Amino acid sequence: MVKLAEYRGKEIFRKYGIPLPRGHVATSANEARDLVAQGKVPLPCVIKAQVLSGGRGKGGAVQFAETPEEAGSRAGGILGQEFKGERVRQVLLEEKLPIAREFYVSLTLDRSRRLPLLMASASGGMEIETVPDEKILKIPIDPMVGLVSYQRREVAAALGLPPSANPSLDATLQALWRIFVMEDAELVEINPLALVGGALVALDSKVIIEDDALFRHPEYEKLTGDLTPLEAKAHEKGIAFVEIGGDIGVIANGAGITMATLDVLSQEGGAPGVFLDLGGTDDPKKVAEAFLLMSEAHPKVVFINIFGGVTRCDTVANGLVEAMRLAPPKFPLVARIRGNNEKEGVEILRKAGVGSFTSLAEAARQVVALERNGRNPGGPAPPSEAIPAPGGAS
Amino acid sequence: MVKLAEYRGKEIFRKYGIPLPRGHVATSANEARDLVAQGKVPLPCVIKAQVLSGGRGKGGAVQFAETPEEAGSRAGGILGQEFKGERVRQVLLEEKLPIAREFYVSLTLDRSRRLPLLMASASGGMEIETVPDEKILKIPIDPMVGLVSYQRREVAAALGLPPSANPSLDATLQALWRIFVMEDAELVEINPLALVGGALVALDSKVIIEDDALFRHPEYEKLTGDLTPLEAKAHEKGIAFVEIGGDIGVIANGAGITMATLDVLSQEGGAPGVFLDLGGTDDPKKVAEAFLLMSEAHPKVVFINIFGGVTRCDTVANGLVEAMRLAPPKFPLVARIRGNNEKEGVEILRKAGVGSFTSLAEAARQVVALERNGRNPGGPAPPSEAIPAPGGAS
Amino acid sequence: MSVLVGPETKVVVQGITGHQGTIHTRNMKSFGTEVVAGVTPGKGGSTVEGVPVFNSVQEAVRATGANATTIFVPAPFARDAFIEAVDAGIPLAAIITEHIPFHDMLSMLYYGRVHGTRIIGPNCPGVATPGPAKGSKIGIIPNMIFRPGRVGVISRSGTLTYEIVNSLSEAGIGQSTCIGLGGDPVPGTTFVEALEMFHNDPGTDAVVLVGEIGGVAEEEAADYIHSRFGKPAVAYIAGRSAPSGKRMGHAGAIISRGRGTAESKVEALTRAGVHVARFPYEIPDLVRQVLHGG
Amino acid sequence: MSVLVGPETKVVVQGITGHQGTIHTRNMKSFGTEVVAGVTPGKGGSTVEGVPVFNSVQEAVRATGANATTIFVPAPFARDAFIEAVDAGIPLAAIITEHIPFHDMLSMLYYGRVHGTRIIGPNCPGVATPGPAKGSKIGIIPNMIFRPGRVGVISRSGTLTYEIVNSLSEAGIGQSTCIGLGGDPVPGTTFVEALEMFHNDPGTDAVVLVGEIGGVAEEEAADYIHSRFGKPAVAYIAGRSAPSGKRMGHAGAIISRGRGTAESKVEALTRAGVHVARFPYEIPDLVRQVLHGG
Repeated sequence: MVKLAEYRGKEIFRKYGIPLPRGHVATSANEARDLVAQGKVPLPCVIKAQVLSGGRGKGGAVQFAETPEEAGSRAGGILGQEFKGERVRQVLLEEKLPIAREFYVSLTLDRSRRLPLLMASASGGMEIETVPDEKILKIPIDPMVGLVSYQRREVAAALGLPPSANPSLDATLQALWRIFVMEDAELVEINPLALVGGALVALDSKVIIEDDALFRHPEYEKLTGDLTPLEAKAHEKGIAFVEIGGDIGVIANGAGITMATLDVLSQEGGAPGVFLDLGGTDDPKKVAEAFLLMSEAHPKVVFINIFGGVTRCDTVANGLVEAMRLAPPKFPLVARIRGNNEKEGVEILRKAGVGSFTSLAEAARQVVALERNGRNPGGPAPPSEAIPAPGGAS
Repeated sequence: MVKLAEYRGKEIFRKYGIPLPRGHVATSANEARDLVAQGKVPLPCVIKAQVLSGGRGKGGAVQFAETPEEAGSRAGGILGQEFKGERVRQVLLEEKLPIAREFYVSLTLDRSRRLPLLMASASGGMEIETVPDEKILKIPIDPMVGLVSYQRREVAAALGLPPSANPSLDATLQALWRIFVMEDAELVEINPLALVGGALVALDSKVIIEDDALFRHPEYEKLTGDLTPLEAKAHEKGIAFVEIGGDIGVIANGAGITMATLDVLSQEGGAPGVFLDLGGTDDPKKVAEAFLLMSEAHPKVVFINIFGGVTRCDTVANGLVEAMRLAPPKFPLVARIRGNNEKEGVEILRKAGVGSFTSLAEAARQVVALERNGRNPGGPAPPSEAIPAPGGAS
Repeated sequence: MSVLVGPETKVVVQGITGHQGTIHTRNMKSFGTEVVAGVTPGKGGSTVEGVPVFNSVQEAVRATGANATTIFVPAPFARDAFIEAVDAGIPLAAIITEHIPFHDMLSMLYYGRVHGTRIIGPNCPGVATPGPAKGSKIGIIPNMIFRPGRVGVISRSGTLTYEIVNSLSEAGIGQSTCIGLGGDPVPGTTFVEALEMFHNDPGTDAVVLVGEIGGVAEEEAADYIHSRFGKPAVAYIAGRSAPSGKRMGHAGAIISRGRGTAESKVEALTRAGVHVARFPYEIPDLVRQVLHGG
Repeated sequence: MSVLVGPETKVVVQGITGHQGTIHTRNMKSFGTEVVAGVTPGKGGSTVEGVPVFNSVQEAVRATGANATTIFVPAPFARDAFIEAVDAGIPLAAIITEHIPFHDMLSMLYYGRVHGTRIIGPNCPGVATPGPAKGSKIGIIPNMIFRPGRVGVISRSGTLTYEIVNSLSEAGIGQSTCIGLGGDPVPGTTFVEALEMFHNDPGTDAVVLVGEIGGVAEEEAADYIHSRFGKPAVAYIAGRSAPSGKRMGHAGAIISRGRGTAESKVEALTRAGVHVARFPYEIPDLVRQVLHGG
């Protein structure tokens, strides 16, 4: 998902006509001071760290200034700092407006109804997750027709807006809808949407663009900020990789089978730590790459649980054998390779000294036993010896 | 309907990304010469009168030039001339391109299917009305979904386009669709759409915006060019008025009743000449205005045929009486006022010395008889005497 | 019996506080129509002609069980008003408003189809079912022209329909239901759809079609009548002597490229076995003939 | 008996000349499926795996009478490929393609509904009905896992479904039809819709639901089962021990705000009388129990 920083979201807001406070981005204290001194940002002003995490207000990432010098020093105090692990490279300076009230509005996808959902609340300025459900107006929107006037009137009523602000609300909601559709957004949120002198102004922006639609929007780049270094490396190679801290590495194919493997290992008392989802690959090289990535996570034991549908077992087996040849693994390996070309795959692994289980429960028990061995000071046994021949399949 | 001149349609084309020849508009010979001399319009160039009527090529309204001087003199020769009754105030100068082939594409409304209709033909460059139906590809388009790729491929096949031109065609058709929707067009036509060096270029434009959607498009003004002076005057006052040349003036309400009146009068041997459709007015002033407009057309006899539904007969009667007071008519008047508040309306007319028929056929016969009298050298009889008491109503 | 509206119809009037909305609320009520609610945003809580006014159609439907709407709101807001009615679950909408952009109508047509709401109009006089005791009407067709009976009327025209219905009534021929389709380029209901309703209505013995030049709706009606319509039909086409290419008041009445001419319509209908009147006042006699073989 | 696909199903493959299209055409054919046509624009006239290739779906339908499609075309072109299939009159589409923008899916869903074309997927393995003689399949579910029988399978997962169907077959429990819904945020067919099909299928005695964390589709399925479903059901929910907030491969597997958790799904299903397996390999026994009271 592509989550845009506040100022980038506001650039989109401006393009679609949503009223904003006057403001500019600065990347240095001097620049911040000059912007204010030159009158490009009116005083008093707000200085906001341009980071993607929420809770900036409490975290000191939002400051105020009354003079150009103060704006410069406050900006300097924020820039370069880390906020929830993210380095602050830009600040947004904006005029501080006399706010009468703060509202919440957003558009997102309602998966249950399979329709866009407009949400609005008179309780603006706080995380919407903390607002009680009955204080949030939710209106499903027909994607082919968009927002219509009675829905906008419902929002006005829910917000308790003065009638003078209605044209402003109508324009804002229509812009929100156009952004949602035209920019392929997963979420467009204005929180707070402030009432300032009878009209509405967007004080913050939250815009998330859908990954799958990026082919239509080359101007947005995919976000990898939340990932661990290894996850980011996997991400670059197009491999789904998740680290959660545990001993067992799991290589599976598909989200469902990955989760089911995790469920079984946990039930058997294991501590899965790394998941690597091969998806529907047909490419032995990709399997080898995945295996080498897994090695870098230093698991105590690795469980390969593959059911071949699109993926062929022999492809996976060839990739594994190739990877083991390039970098002999320092951990024991348990395999369960079933499905498409199962016989061929099992045979390839067998020739490379790796046995394959048929039963998931048995395989999982073996993995957990090896994990416990791995915790012993004796260190991991070599794979060819550590892996017993699988029990008889039915 | 708002029919845009070629250069205005092309401004829209440019905005939506349809490739055009390089060109500029000029309003004088000097300006035309300078545009070419300064290289803003490459040579050789085409000079086209910006008038709304078709058939410019045959009519001398399209010329060519090889030098700036020639461009200036050709432009000067066209500017200020009349073309099919329309004064030429602008010419469009455009580079003359090496055209390989000429196609036709358009989007319009298919009233029968109640869907937008994409039309395309390999026989470009001539009026589409003259192209045989089997040489025109017609594709109905879902208005909620728009053009999709297989439809664009069908067009490419029908035009026999080289594959290299496909991206150009796709972009052009998508732009055509966006113009149709975003600009509320009744018609968007490119004829000819020329193949020039493997890509498509729009050599002409025809864009008609729907009158009823003008509230969304204040940039377009309503066209009154085709109207007679009286029609234009009526148009300004919001009265539908049609002059076709004949003796009888008809004031009716609604298109259907107007046409039916015409049908009956023609059948009885009359020559209706002016129609004035009051529509659903409730305003006696508008009725009076309409009547005065009718007087200006100098009919030999006027037939007022009203069936009051939304319109009330007493409103119409009051308006008529007021108009007759302001400007006593120089023609006999036959009335048939029925429906809503009929009794009151008939009574008001009766008091003003105008009788009212119940039967349409009888009224029409009386109108035609008076038309024939009016042709006699004796001149029109005064209305109060000319109009007999109506026959008994059923 | 009747189609579309009847004693069970409970009408909401959108735009009730406007001039036309108020007048026609009164007229609908005096026709016998159950006008149960009006809607004008911001005017909720007031009453018009004794009818309670609500801020939204949904409120009106919840409070009154309205199951049909008559839309009088101005053209720029008509699309949204219709969608509001659909979202409130109303299955039938007569849209009186004229000058609605056809692009708006295309999306209204889609929305009505997906959600099962039938549109009559726009730019139409609506639908009326006269009753021996009380009638039911959505729209603006004048009350006094009707007589209850067994002839269905379908028309693209407004005032001409009144004229014709009136002449039927004066000739003693009553009507089951009269449907005014409106003359816009994209009508919510076509001749064919209206004919299907009368085909299925045991209370209708014959149908009168009032068409006009322009478009091909009458030709399509002829095809339907020929292949599937099981009742006698009489038609009148206005504009036989209309000047070619001149607009006669609305877009439906323009002839282009030889299609949609009076000749082609008359010929298609005649071939389908429809009795086509040359003049509106011939209609009562023709109806009498098809009903009684007279 | 079965749902969605069977011996009468004639399949067209959109994107047949691509790598996956070719492989799975072969697989579908060897399952017994009547793959009658392929479509790749510009490749018309060739054959793939003995199947004639056409330039458009309409040509393919006209030539072969195809009544189902399997769509392998890349995400940016999938929406248009689907609309082409709908316009060609195809009533059933399995969309295998992953990474289709949900905004595209919203309009595809509309288009399918208006024109009566059911979507399975996107990002799904498709639908398979094993047969004693020959089976029928649209999509990519592996052939060798099936055994004909009377248990319906509905799943949001891909490979896990194969695993589970395989375990059913190994335990001697055959399947009527297996439907892979796909894990995308906007699926063309939901659990509830698939359950309705099995509810009406005389060839299905019980149903296995394979769900996963995220979304509320399983909770809605529970409501439906509780109120209307007339057959025994067994379920498995993957992700009980998944780390909160971490994506497990696709958008369907993210937990947000305490809704869509494994707990809420298991609880809802259990309350609806569904037997919920803790692990996939418990499913065959549970199915045996609900079928035979064992």
